[in-house]
Formats: sequence, structure tokens, C-alpha cells
Amino acid sequence: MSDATECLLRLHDEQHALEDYQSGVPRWCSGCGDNAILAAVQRLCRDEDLRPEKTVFVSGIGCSSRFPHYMKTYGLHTIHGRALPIAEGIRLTRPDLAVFVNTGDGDCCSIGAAHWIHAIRYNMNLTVMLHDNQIYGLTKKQASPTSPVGTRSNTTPRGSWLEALQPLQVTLGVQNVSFVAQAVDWIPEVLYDILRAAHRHRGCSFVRILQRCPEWLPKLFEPFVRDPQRVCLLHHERGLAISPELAKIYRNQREHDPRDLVAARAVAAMQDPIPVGILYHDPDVPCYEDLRRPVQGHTPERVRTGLEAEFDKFTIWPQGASAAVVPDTE
Amino acid sequence: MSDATECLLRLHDEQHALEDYQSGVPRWCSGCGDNAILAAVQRLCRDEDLRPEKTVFVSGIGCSSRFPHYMKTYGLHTIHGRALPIAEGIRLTRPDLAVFVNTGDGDCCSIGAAHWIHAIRYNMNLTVMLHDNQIYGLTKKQASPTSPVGTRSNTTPRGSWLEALQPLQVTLGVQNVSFVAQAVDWIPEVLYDILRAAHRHRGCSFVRILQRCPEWLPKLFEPFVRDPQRVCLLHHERGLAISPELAKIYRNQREHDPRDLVAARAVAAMQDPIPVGILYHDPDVPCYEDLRRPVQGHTPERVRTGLEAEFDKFTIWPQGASAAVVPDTE
Amino acid sequence: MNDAVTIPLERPAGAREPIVLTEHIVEIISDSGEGAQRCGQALGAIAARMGNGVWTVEIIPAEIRPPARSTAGASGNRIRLGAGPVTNGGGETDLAVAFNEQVLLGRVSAGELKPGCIILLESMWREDRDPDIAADYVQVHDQLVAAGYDVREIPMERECHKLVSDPRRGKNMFALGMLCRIYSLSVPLAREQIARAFGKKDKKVVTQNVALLEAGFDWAESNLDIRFRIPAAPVTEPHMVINGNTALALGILASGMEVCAMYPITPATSASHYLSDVFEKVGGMVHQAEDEIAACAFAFGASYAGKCAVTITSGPGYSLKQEGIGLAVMGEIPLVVVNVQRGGPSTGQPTKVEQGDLLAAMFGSHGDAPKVVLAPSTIEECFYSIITARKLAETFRMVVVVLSDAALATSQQPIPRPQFDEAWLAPPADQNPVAAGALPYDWDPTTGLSQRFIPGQPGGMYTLTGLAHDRASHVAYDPASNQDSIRARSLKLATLAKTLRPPPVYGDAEGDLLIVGWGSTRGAIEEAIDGLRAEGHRVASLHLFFLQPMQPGLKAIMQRFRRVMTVEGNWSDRPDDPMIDADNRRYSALAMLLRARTLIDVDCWSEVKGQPIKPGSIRLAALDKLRGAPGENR
Amino acid sequence: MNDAVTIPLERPAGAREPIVLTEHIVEIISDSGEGAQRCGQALGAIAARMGNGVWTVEIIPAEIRPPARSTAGASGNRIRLGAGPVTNGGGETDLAVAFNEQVLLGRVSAGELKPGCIILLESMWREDRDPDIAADYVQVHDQLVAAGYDVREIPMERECHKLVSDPRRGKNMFALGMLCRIYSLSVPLAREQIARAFGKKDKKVVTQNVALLEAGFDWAESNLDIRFRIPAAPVTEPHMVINGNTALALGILASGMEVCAMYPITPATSASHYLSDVFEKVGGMVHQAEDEIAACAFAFGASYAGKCAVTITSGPGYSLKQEGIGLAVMGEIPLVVVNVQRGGPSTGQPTKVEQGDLLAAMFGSHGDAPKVVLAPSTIEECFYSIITARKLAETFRMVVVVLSDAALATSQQPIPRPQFDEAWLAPPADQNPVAAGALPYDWDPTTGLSQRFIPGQPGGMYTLTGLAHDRASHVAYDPASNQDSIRARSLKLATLAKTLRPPPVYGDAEGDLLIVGWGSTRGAIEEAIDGLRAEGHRVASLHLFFLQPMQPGLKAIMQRFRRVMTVEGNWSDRPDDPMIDADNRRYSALAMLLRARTLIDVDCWSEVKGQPIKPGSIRLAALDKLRGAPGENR
Ligand SMILES: Cc1ncc(C[n+]2csc(CCOP(=O)(O)OP(=O)(O)O)c2C)c(N)n1
Ligand SMILES: Cc1ncc(C[n+]2csc(CCOP(=O)(O)OP(=O)(O)O)c2C)c(N)n1
Ligand code: SF4
Ligand code: SF4
Ligand SMILES: [Mg+2]
Ligand SMILES: [Mg+2]
Repeated sequence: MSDATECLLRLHDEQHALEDYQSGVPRWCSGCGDNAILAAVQRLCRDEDLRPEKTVFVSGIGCSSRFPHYMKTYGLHTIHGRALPIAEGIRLTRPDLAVFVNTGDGDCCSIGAAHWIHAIRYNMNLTVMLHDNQIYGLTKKQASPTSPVGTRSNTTPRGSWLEALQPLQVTLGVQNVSFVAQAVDWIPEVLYDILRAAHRHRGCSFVRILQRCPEWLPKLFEPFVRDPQRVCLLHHERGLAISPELAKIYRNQREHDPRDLVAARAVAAMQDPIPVGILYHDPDVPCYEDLRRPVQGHTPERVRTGLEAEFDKFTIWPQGASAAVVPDTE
Repeated sequence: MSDATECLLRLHDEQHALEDYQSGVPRWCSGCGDNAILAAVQRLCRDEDLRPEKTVFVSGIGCSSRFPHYMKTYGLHTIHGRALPIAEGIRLTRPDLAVFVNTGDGDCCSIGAAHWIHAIRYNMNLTVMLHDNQIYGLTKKQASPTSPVGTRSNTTPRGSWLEALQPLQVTLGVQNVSFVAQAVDWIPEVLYDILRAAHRHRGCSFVRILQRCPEWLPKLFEPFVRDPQRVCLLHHERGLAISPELAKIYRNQREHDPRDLVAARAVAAMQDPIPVGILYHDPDVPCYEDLRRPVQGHTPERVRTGLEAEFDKFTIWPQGASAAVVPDTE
Repeated sequence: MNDAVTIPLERPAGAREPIVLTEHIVEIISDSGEGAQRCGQALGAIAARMGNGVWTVEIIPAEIRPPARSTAGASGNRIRLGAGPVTNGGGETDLAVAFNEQVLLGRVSAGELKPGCIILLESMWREDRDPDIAADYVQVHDQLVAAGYDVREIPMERECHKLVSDPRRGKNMFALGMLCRIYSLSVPLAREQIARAFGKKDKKVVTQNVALLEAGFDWAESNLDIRFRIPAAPVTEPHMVINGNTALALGILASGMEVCAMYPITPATSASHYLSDVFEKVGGMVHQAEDEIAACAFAFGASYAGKCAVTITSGPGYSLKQEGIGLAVMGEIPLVVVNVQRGGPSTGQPTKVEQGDLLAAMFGSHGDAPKVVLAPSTIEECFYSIITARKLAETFRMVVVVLSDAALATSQQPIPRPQFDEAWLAPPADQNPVAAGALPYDWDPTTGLSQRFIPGQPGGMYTLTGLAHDRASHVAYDPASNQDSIRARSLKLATLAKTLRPPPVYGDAEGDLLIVGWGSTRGAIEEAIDGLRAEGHRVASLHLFFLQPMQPGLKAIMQRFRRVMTVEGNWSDRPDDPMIDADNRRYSALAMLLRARTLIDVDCWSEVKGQPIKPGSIRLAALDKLRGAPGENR
Repeated sequence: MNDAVTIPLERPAGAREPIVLTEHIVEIISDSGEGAQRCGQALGAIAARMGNGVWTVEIIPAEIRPPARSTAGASGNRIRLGAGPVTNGGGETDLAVAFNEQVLLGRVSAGELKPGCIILLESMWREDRDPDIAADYVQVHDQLVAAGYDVREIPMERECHKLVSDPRRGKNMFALGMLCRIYSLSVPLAREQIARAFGKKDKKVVTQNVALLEAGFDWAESNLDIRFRIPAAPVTEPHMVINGNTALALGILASGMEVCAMYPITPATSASHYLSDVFEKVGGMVHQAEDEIAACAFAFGASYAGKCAVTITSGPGYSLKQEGIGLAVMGEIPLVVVNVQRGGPSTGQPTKVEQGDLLAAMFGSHGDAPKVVLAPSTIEECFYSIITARKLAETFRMVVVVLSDAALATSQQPIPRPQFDEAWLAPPADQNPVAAGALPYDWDPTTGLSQRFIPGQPGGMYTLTGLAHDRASHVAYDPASNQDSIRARSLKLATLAKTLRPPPVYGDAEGDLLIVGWGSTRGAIEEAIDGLRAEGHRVASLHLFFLQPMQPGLKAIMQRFRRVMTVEGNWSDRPDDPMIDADNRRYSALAMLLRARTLIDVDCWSEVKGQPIKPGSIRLAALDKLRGAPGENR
């Protein structure tokens, strides 16, 4: 691309509108929390002026994983549980792209659990949204690892047996964790603020979003939605600020320093009220791609030189010529 | 089996000797920590008088996973990373068996990570030994997730890039965790005590054993082996007691209440000295098999009755007979 | 039965006298949640009880909650009613009831309605307050009329409103009433059916629904000049109306298995839903694992520990289980793996039918991993195949794969109620001491069979391993041990094959064309054969239940026909595609296997449209082949 | 060359004059860690530099550290030296150097030594302080002598002790010296080789090793009456001595790929070890993922983002990647998947050779997932096949599977040093704006090909999906879209096939027997063909590089031969097994595919012994077949 085109494109970028990120009509149920997440993300893209062709959304399989279809950016709607390693492959080779991951509680915490743990440890620069509706949506209501104990579902008709896995707690136990936050779909302003902080963090930002699934668990979050007291907003000078309007509604607030891992774990253990905000943030954890990206770029010349050097190592020369040409090893 | 045979067998059991659990000549390198683990386990079996035919060792793939071959019990040397779900299948159907799992740091924390997380959450009555040599042994020296940053291996020839995953910390972040301990292969007495406590705990006992691999990382634990001060023994009335002999050598001791999760996490974060002992123990977490095992046993009669009841639900009777026979639904 | 033309048996004089038919296909469609499903199921059940042949197919939208009034949103049921037994969904629809014109439009453009099909269309949209909706309605209506459909506008909601306050919830019973009248079905039976369906709720609900039913009946009686009668053979034996997934789940119960480990995946999951509800009552349990790999491993562990366990999945899950299946093959642990196939590859078409996993089922695991592969072809076989699978798995210490598919999974049919037989069940796990010197893999040199040791058996202690091993289960890398153990595992298939008989031929014993099929296409293939024979062709079909090992005698049967072709729901290159030649054509799975086995030039005709293959399509393909394109087979 | 008999070219008068041979097989074995590997490699390199044909096979124990002096613990090298090019490991060993009698015993009982084979045996055990060891030694020694082996006891350690304090570490160079003398190899070249191997360490080490070498040479000169010479053709072009895994890794470098994602697994891992060491220098990187599923996904992501990436594994890992591979097929993302096959099923025989994954490579993923499958048959092809694979993957937007195996992986051979060609590399990822209206899957109706969009391209934004989709990559469940897209993906194979030429026939153009093979068996098959033709038979072989799609013209070639059989390193039922009949026999993978494709009665002969198939065994199988058992083919 010529510099002029590049420049023109940039100019154009600055005028990105919401529509530049919208694609098709979302096919989620009405009232589905995924709609709110989509809206927040589209707004984020516009406000951060992300170039659609330089932005990639990667998902696995599930209702929530339909997400990329509704973004007018590059997208990958892949296979169940594998969004993270796919996103890592993209991230590693393409530092110029903004890479987001949308994953469900089944996708991430059940079938994808190994990749989840390792994604946190790699700490690649990804913004990961866990759409946690505490149920398998797309496959029509089976318990997920995050379903509260007693959840009646099609595979647990008399109630699920196990206490729910706590995704925040697990994430905070993984080495190299650098950004952990919790949002809820029904407070769009905070959702937006958290996603913005996550996007701006350089590293693997893990945002668990409590997401309503009116289709299968209509009552799950109802009490929390109704009663603002049952949500606890986290704020800190190193975390989020709470707007005055919001502060009036959500009066249950807690100052929490996102640098404090022990405190973060205590917050992660809270169930009621639901903590909302940034639990943990360490901007200094190195990113795998920075540690790994080759110092030297890949050029035909470098391949040639490198290859010849390797060939040399293994080459046996015709007998006569040998003494002169064999390098002193290496 | 007749009651008399059963009784005879029991009688015989009480005289089990070490040889009753020994099978073949272990093919581990000399000085390999796996040998010490094997010795401790064989002793445990004898002391706890486990009937060899009622005992099963399940492993994945790796040097450590050769373990079952050296036990004269039932054993499964399965596929890489899947020992835990296989052991769960056994455990669920056979409450009469003692089930042990031997797994490596690659087997458990890399390829098997999803199963590991979920095994902790299921909390089935299994004794899990993580043979953590911080390297891939069998495949000849590749970095594992628990390899210390900078480890030179065949896939990280200039040193590994990432800080090591902390298996204890991850485990402590999982809901329903009920028993977490750390042992080292070079203090057999404590290793034995921990394994005994793990075996006696009803639930999923997760024991990380720091295991020496003289073949690939001969120096890794050397400083800790040499200097007893760099090991910190945990003791508590609810945990282990330290014998007077041991106390003389290992004077670095710490009282730690295994009921205290927050303290356990602090202990888990210790790197030097190495904490050795029981980090966490909650005997009251329910076991999945107890929650799940059908209230009613499986008998031909019950199958017949259940099946006929189900058939009834779907049966359409010949027109004439219908009114009389169709049940009022259900 | 041949679906290409519906031939009225007799045409009565007066229009009010029912026209007698051999069969009719009815569909009821609505936005999801409007109850068309229930209406269709009830219709099927009533007709079945009267002794009609019935085949019900679910119409399911791809999304959980598609927008209302959308062409992709049709939800409902398609019921094929017949004078004799009905074995498949047949061709296009003869009569459709639609709650709005948009869902109908979707069906029309998918080519699902027969030309001239009768349409009973909810008319309220004509007066909708939203002028766009009203305009859409008029446009579609006029279009359909112009296209020659027999459209009857019916004020269903208005009529229901006379009886209930929320007519949207009662419309389906009104529709059922109309259909009872149209198809001359018994109203008392319909009432009973309602009592049955709503029995759990209070009496009031039942009464109200019966009132709606009767209103529909009366309305049709007064306003519609359409009346059919499909003669029914009297039924004397009790039948069950179930779909293939319920049949699988009941088969699991009946097989005596105690553990089903699964991970949710469409279209297999509904079987586990049902099983989750009932398994505990007989002492079994469904384990929802963290993924398919764990599910397979869990089932493997449970099988190892005693009896045989089952894991159930669909395509993507089957791919993930490949490594675990290989371990079970190597360890000779009995294991039943059910794959309810869906459209592939990758995520593909989760709710749609395809027969694309046959080769993956047979060859998917690395190395030589012989396993038994069975494919039920009817709903009844879905039930019995599981009982067979469990038995084979234990007898041969093998993995048995049962290949069902999305069509069987969701189609309903009346099948004879099974008579429980205790021989279905497995004996209790052996806990007797093992004879001194006995070995865990004491392969019989001829059959490859050996006795399995189960933990708890004194003296049987051995370590199962996925590594190459000898008879003592000791790791063995020597050439002879590897060769011997691979041989033993392979021979078990041959041994099983020796116990099988050649499959029966359906149709002519010899002739011009033999169609070979497997799985859910059976009904459609046999119906096509019936039609072709009625037209004077000498044709037959062969349906394979055993795909691995195959039944003996196939070649001999095939040699009695001038041409042989398979009909399959998976991909095959079309010979007339410009890039395709005799040298590079990719055949359908079974065709390839049969060609390799018999060296007969077995052709194939296949479709991957996500829809059950229609008897009419098979008829056309067969006629093509009979005409000789592209040439003699042999 | 025919390995059955070694025919001396000329026999000189005096015993001290070297006997001239066409070839000899030498092996050097020790406990692991004693340096036999290095000795063998050096021997091979020296002979290669002199212009001899060389094939080196690693002898690796199954355990990391087997106990010292154990029969299963042999570690070392087996070097086949020839007057002309050597393409495989050949038959049994002619001369063995053993550092203890136990490792030797293991080799003898595995049938690896030729009757009468010369054995140079370390004699120090005779005087071992441990009387058991001394007794063992004497027993084995006497046994070998009695069995007719030509055993020479050599005090290697004692001789070395004259020069170094720790003779165990120098013995291998002493042995090398002896072998140089025995095989009339150039001592200056040997010195150079040592300088090369130990160059990194200080001069002193080199000097010491050279001294040991010379001591060995001198000792042999004074004490051994064995002397051979294998004439060498002068080499003029530079050659590289590498094994197949190094060749794969160099191929990755040369193909211009930048990312290799893997998870350790034998025998694939050594390729990634080497690659990990060098890839960064050219701007590439090796990612060790948490498992094979993640490795495949990571490579998929990297490929999607620009150029084509590679993932490398072995059997069990391949099984795990099946689902990910299906996604790449569906999304039409170029991806190279290397499977270095090992013994299967399950964990099987990790260090042993087998060709058991062909069908899993082709059919392992659920649904129709067409991909290209290639199999290099020589070490040189290991290098070039990766370059081809990358190119095909990008041109056809396909998954390309490269099937190597444990034999190629660890065998060394001199191959012509490649001339770097910039055309090997991929062009930089396209970042130009996409033309208005262009679609991400704009399948050419005839070829199935379409242009790929890469993130960063303005206007190209689309969402890749594993669901069925149309040309715009929109999810599509309608019958036509599914049929169209599956067709397009399948046609790409036919399109590629059209660009291929028939494979060359090795041997007679027509005749009595055609042997068809694939992969690492090539050298052995062609050597057997040479031998058979020399014996007067009219035979030929065909070696397939493309397994999917196959090259054209195979049937025409096969028709020129009276009988056709494949030779493969995977399982096939033996026709003479009591349970096996024509109806139920399981054929080897390629045989099955060829039967289905050509309808020719292709027979097969196969072995799963974990060892490379020997030319001699192939010769016997071919003779059997030529004699007509079990009957004419066609
Ligand atoms: C390998 C595989 N296993 C299972 C499925 C079926 N499946 C699709 S989505 C899903 C889970 C959906 O739950 P979640 O991840 O929580 O997403 P949600 O729909 O709730 O947003 C499952 C099991 C699949 N497509 N692939
Ligand atoms: C699916 C699969 N992937 C990879 C391998 C190869 N493999 C065998 S053991 C192993 C890791 C061994 O490391 P660890 O689990 O730490 O055990 P250790 O040998 O150190 O005891 C690997 C990668 C395999 N056998 N199967
Ligand atoms: S099922 Fe639940 S998660 Fe899925 S779209 Fe509907 S509301 Fe959202
Ligand atoms: S390689 Fe390491 S872990 Fe494996 S047996 Fe040897 S010392 Fe033990
Ligand atoms: Mg969910
Ligand atoms: Mg390890």
C-alpha cells in the first residue's frame, strides 16, 4: 500500500461510526445479555478508532461465540473451546492487529479449560471476554461449570450437584496473570469502562461478564438486576472511577487496589453482592509475543543466509576440496 | 465369592509384605525421584493393608506414568493427560477400590490441565500424585509448564521464557478443593506421611511431589537437597507432626493450619524455602461419587420395572384397549 | 409407497365425502414457541393409534430464538400419514398449516411443498396494525395463489379468541381440531391425547384445550370442503411412538449399561437429556464431563472397572475421542461409542442430517485400531442396536461404534413395544479369582479372543497399557509381540464376521440394479425400490447394519445384478463435473469400501443437502443408472 | 543392491590385502552414553566423504536410561556402506562392534546379525571383579562362537587406558580407528571428522581423540587379519549427511514458513529440537503449545493471519488434531501438518517405524474433509516435500498432510546439497485492499479455487466459520449452499490431480509383478526389484508420493502387469489365517485405496514389526506372489 493510501485510510479512520462495526442483525434472544456486550464493544471500537481491517474477533462455539458475525471486522467463529490458542497464533504473527476473544462459560471453563489456564500464563496481548451466563445456551440448557449448585437443566433435571467453579479465582491462581475484571451486562457504562481498560492493557485481559440468558435461566440474575445494593462497584485510582450518576444508583462501593493480589482473591470470593470492576492489574508482566517474536524479521535474504549456514554444518565436501572448505565446526 | 474365601483373603491381607506390591525392576534412571515415590507408596500400601486386587494405579504417559507397571496391583498406563478422567470413571463405578493417580507435570499441568481443574472440582475420592520434575522426562528434555524461567531444554535452547506455573496455587483456586500438599522425593519420611494423609482423606487429594530428574536437570533441586534450611516443614495439629529426628535436621518449620485457605495460598507462593507439608485440608467437601451414585442399585428387576414404566409413557395402545390402559400421563 | 404421485384410491361423489388416500404429508409450522410442534406430535399420535402408518419429522430453526415471522424461523412438524407402514418422511408436503405467511415462504423456497399443495393460512395478518406486515401478508398470499397453491385463509386466532383470552397459546389445538376433521380422525382419541399431554397441569387446561380442539373441528366442518380418509389397518399390538434418540436412550437402559458419559452436542444431546431424567431410576447415571475427551476417558474407566459403558456424541466430539478410542482398542476394553451424525465437516450443520462420519468411525484413530461399526436404519434398530453393541463389546473386548444420524434422532414413528428380556443385560462383573498362570491377553491363536480381568479379581492384577504389549500386558517392543498383538486385535473382526449371515435382499433376487445403503436412508430406499418395481423394473436393495466387519456374501448378491450403486448421505464427486474423471473421482464412503472389497464397479449417488434423502430423488437416480449412464458396471 | 548375499568382487591372494566388497553392514553398540552413536555417525561421514554410499540407522533403547549391560539396552548405530548409492538399511549386520556382550545378545536374539557375522567384542568383562559378570561374559561369548559367529575379543578399554585416564569415554574413537583400518578408510579424513565433531571443545580434546583413533587403527593393523575395501565412486558435488527429521526442519526453513507449533512427541520431536535451535535466526519461531490441539489451533491462527504455518506431530497427536484440521479444511486456511508416524495404535511403539496412519490422515476428521496427503520416501524428499506442501497449501487453500515415519526420521544418508531458490518462499502476505464486491469464498465453479482474504486487507472483512457457509462466509443451512461448498472443497483435489503426472515406473515397463509402495519403504522395495530383475524376473515398482489426490494413470500402469501388490508397513490380514477369507480380509491401507480406485485385484504384503522392512523380506514376498499364491489377480 502506498503511503498516500495509508494516510487517506487513517484520515478516514478518524471518522469511524458505530455502523462501521455493525454487521447483520444479531440472532440472540431478546433480552440476551450478549446484545449489551456487542453494543459496548462496538462503541469501544469506535471510540478507540480501531480500523476494522486491523481488528479481529475470535470465538469458539456457543451463543456468545456468534459474536464475530455481528462485527464488521475480521472474525473467526471457530470450534468449541479453541478460540484462545487460535487467537494466540494470530497475535504472535501479527502485532499490528487488535485481537479480541469472545468465549462462553462452557467454551472457556469446560472444554477449553487447559487453553484458558495457559493463555493466562502466556499473557499475550488479547482482550478476552468470558460471556458467563452460567449455562450452555446454544445446546439448549445444560449445566456449565459455572452453574450455581442446584441448577435444573436438561442434564441435571433434579438440580446440578457441584458448587460453581469461580473463573476469577482460578484465573488469579495462574502465574503471569495481568488483568482480571468482572462486569455485568446490565450496567453498560461500567461494562464499557472495563472493556476499555482491558483493551488498553497490554497483556491478556480477562474480563468475566455476567450475562443474562433469559431463555434458559430467566431468574438467575434478576435479584441482582433489581437491587443495586447487591452489586458492589470496585473503584481505585489505579482502577476505575465511578461516575457521579452511577454512584447515586450503585451505592455499594468498595475501594480496591488492583495491584493487590491477595485482596483481589478476597474480592473474587464475593458472591453476593457481586463485585464489579477491575480485580487485578499488573501492567508489567511481560507478554509472550514480546519474549518470543524473533529479534530479526523474516526476509528472503535472511532465510538464504541462515539456510546456507545450516547446510554448511551438514555438508561433506568432495574429498579433494574438503580441507579448504570445511569450517572449524559451527 | 463365598464369605469364607472373603474372610480367608482378609486374614491373608493382614500379612501383606512389601513384595506383595512390587512388580518388576523399575526402569527409571538411577537417582530418579520416582524411585523414592514408588518406595513410599509400596510402604503405604503395606501399612494400610490395601488388598492388591482392590487397588488400582492409573497414570497417563511420561517417565512417572510408568509407575503402575511397578506395582503388583491393578494398573492402567493410559494416554497422555487423561489419567484423571479415567480414574474418575473407575472411582464412580467402584467404591470398593482404592484408586491412585500418578501424573507428570506435563501430563497434568499441560495437556491434562482441563481435567486437572475439573478433577479438583469433582472432588472424587482419589489420591493424586503429581510427579513434578519440572521437565518432560520421557520425551528427552523439553520445558514443561512448571520449568523455572530460563530452563535450557531442547525446545528452549536459550532458556525458557515464562515464569513457572504454580500447581499448588492453581489447585487452591479451584472450587471444591479439599486436600493440597507438597512433598519432596528426598525426605521419604515426610513423603510417606503426606501420602498417608492423602490416602486417608476422603476426596481428591492433590499431592505435588518435587521429584528429581538427574538425567535432564541434575542441578535443579541440588541446593535444596544440600541445605535443609531451604526446606520449610509445615506442621499443625490438624496437619502433620514432625518427628524429633527430622526436626533436628529440618529446623526451618512453620505452623500452618490446613483449614486456612488464605494462609495456604501464601504458603503456596513460597519458592525458597520450599514448603513441605499439608497446605490445605477440608474433610467436609462432598465427593462427586457420593452425590452422583444412584440411590438405587442396578438390578435386572429394577431395569425391567424402570424400562416398562418408560415404555408405558410412549405406548399407544390398540384403539379399543386404550381408555383402560393409558395411564394418566407420567 | 411412492411419494411422487399421491393416487386417491377412490373419488367419492359428494365433495363432503372424504377422498380416500394411501398417504398424505401434512406440516404445521409457526414461529418457535407457538406450539406447532405439539400439534404435529398429537396428530401423529392420534393417527398412529387409529392404526395409520406415521412418520414425524421435526422442523427446527437453526437459532435458539429466531425473530418472529422470519423465513428461516419455521418451527413445527411434518407428519407423513399412510394407509400402511410409513418408513420415512417421503417427498413434498401435501397440506400445510401455517401460523404466518413468512415461515411458510421459507418452506416454499426450500422446495418443501408439493405443487398445488393445500395451505391453511392464519389470516389475521391481513388486518395487522402494522401496514408493512399487512402488505407482506397480502403479497405472499397472492404470490402463492398465483403459483397455484390451494390457499385457504383461516381466522384461527379470531376463532380462538371466542374461547380464550390469549389465543396465541390455543391456536395449535384449534389447528389440531381442523386436521382431525380434514383427515377423519377420531375426536375421542384426540381428546384423550390432549388429556395425556396436559394431564400434569390442572383439569381446566385440559378442558380449555379440548374446547379449542372441538372449535377447530367444527369450524372446518362448516367452512372447509376438504376431507380425506386414509384407511388404517387395525393395530392389535401396543406400539410406542418415539424418535431415534429416545430409542437410543431406552436401548442404553435395556442393555444393562450403567454409565453414560457425554458432553453436550447437537443432535446427540437430546438422548442424554432423556437419559439424565430416567437413568437413575434403574441405578444408572449420566456423567456430563468437561469435554468429549474426558467423557470418553470416563466411560473407558467405568468399562474397565466392570461392565461396559457408553459415550454418546456427534461428529466434532467423535473426532476428539479418536485418541481415547484407540486406547480402548489397544487395551481391549469394551466400550460403546454412539455417534449421532450431523452435517460436516467441522461445526458444519449441527441440526441437519448427513452420513459423513463412516470412514472417520472406521479409520479415524492412528495406527491399526479395528473396531465394530454398526448403523441402525430404523427407529426400532436404534433401540436394539445398543443392546447388540453392548453384547458385542463385551464378547469381543472391542469398541463398538453405533452410527445414528440427525434424521433418525428427531423422527418419530410407531414401533412395536419391545418385550423385555433379561438376556439383554450383562451378567454381573466377574469378581472370582483368576486361575493361576492365566494372562490378561491370552489371545486365542485362531480367533484373537481372550478373557478380560476385572479389578477386584484376586490374582488378576496386571497393568493395562497403551504401549505395545505381550500376553502378560508387559510392554514389548520386539517384532514378534507387536505383530502378534496387532494380529489378535484384527482377527476379532474376522471372528465376528464368521458369525454373521448375509443381509436379506429387498426386492428382486436378481435384476438390473441393486442399491446398497446404510443407516437412516433405508425407508426411502426401500420405498423407491417398491415404486420402481411397480413401474416394472427389476431392482432391489441391500441395507447394511454391519459396516465393520461387513456381513458375508455381499459380492455374491451384487453379482446377481447388472449394476450396483450405493445411495448415501455423504459427499461423492459427480462424474459429470468437468474436473472429475474415472481416475480421480471421490466415491461415497460405502461405495469406496465395497469397491475395495468386491472389485465390482459399485457406483454411488449421494446428496449432502442436510435433508433426509427423498424416495423420489432415489427413484430418479436409479432411473438414470438403469438407463445406463455412465455405462455398464462390470 | 541385493542384501541377501554379499558377493566379494575379488579375493586377493594375501590375507592382509583388503577383500573388495560391494557393500557391508556395520554396527557399533554399547550401553547408552558410551558413545557408540558418535562413532557410528563419524564412520558414516568418513565413508560418505570418500564417496561411498551410506545409510545410518540409529539403534535406540526404549528407555531413557536402561540398566547397564542389558539386552534391551543397546544404543548405537548401524551403518550400511556401499560401493554405489545406498537407499535403505538393508538386511542383517556383517560386522558388529560391541562394548559388552549383553547388548550384543539383545541384537542376536532380535535376529539382527547375519550368520557368521564378525564380532569385535570388548574383552575386559572376562576379568571383571564381579564373578557373575565374568561368568555371563564367558557364557555369551562361548555361545556366540558355538553359533558360528566370528568373534574377536578385543581389549579396547585396556588399550585406551594407555592413553587416557577414563577409557570408557574414549573407547568409541578407538573403535572408529579399528574400523578405519578394517574398511581401508582415510585416516586424515577421520582426523578431520574428529576435529569437526569436537571443534567446539578445546584443542586438547581433539588431540586426545585423534590419538585414540590412531591407537585403534594401529591395534587393528597389528592384531586383526580382517580387511575390506568398498570401492567408492568419486563425489564431485557437495553432499549433506542428515536424517529425515533434520531434513524436515530444514525444509520448514526453506519453505519460508515462519511458525511451527508443536507439542513434544516421539519420533517427531527431534525435528522441533533442531528447529528450535535455528528457526529464530531466520525470523521464525517454534511454539511449544500446551497440547496438540492447541498446537494445531495456534498454527491455524498463524496461517489465517498471513502465511502458512506448520504443526508437527506423531500418531497420537495427529488423532488429537483431527477436529482442528477439520476447521482448517472448512475455513480453507492453508496449513501443513507433519505426522512422523510411529508404531500404533494408541501409544504403541513410540520409537519404532510403522506406516499405520495413512487412512487416519485421509479420513480421520468427521464429515467430508478433503486434504492433500503426501509421503516423502527418501531423506531428500523429506526436505523438498515440505516446500511442496507449503506451496500446495497456499495455492489450494488446503490442509496438506506430510507423512514421514520413524525410519526416515532417524536414518542418515548423504544427499546432494540443495541449491537455495527464492521461489521456495512464499510471497509476503497480501495486504492490498480487496476489490469491491469480492467474496471470501468465491469458488471457481470448475476448480473450486478462490482467493483468500487476510486480516489487514481493507474491504476484506469477513467472519470465517466452521459452520456451513456460502460464498460470503455467511452461515448457510440451505440445501444448495451446503452441497455447493462441499463440492468446491472436494473439487480442489481433482484440480490438483489434473496438474500431476503419472509416477515413473521403476524396473520393467511391463511384466509379471508390480509392487506399489509409499513412504520410507522405497529404497528397500527398489533394491528388491533390482535383485529380482537380476535373477531374471520381469518386475517393477511404483512409489506414490501423492496419496491424496493420487497421480493419474495408475490403472494403466497396473494393467501392464500380471499381478499387483503393495508392500506396506501397516497391518493386513494374512490370507492363510484360518479365520480370514476373501470376503473379510482387511487389506493394507494403500492396497484398499487402490482396489477401490482401479478395481484391480491388488494384493498386499505387509509387516508391523517395528523395524524397517528389509529388501530380503520383500524379495521373498514377491517370489511368493510370482509363484502365483494365492492365484492370478485379474
Ligand atoms: C467439540 C464440540 N463439542 C460440543 C459442541 C456443542 N456445543 C456447542 S456450544 C456448546 C456450549 C455452549 O455453552 P457456552 O460455551 O457457555 O456458550 P453459550 O451458548 O452459553 O454462550 C456446546 C457444548 C460442539 N459444537 N463441539
Ligand atoms: C498425545 C500425546 N502427546 C505427546 C506424547 C509424548 N509424550 C510422552 S510423555 C510426555 C511428557 C512427559 O513429561 P511429564 O508429563 O512431565 O512426565 P515425566 O516424563 O517428566 O515424568 C510427552 C509429551 C504422547 N505420548 N501422547
Ligand atoms: S439462549 Fe440464552 S445465551 Fe443464547 S441467545 Fe438466547 S438468551 Fe442469549
Ligand atoms: S529421565 Fe528423569 S524423570 Fe525420567 S527416569 Fe530418568 S531421571 Fe527419572
Ligand atoms: Mg454459557
Ligand atoms: Mg515431568
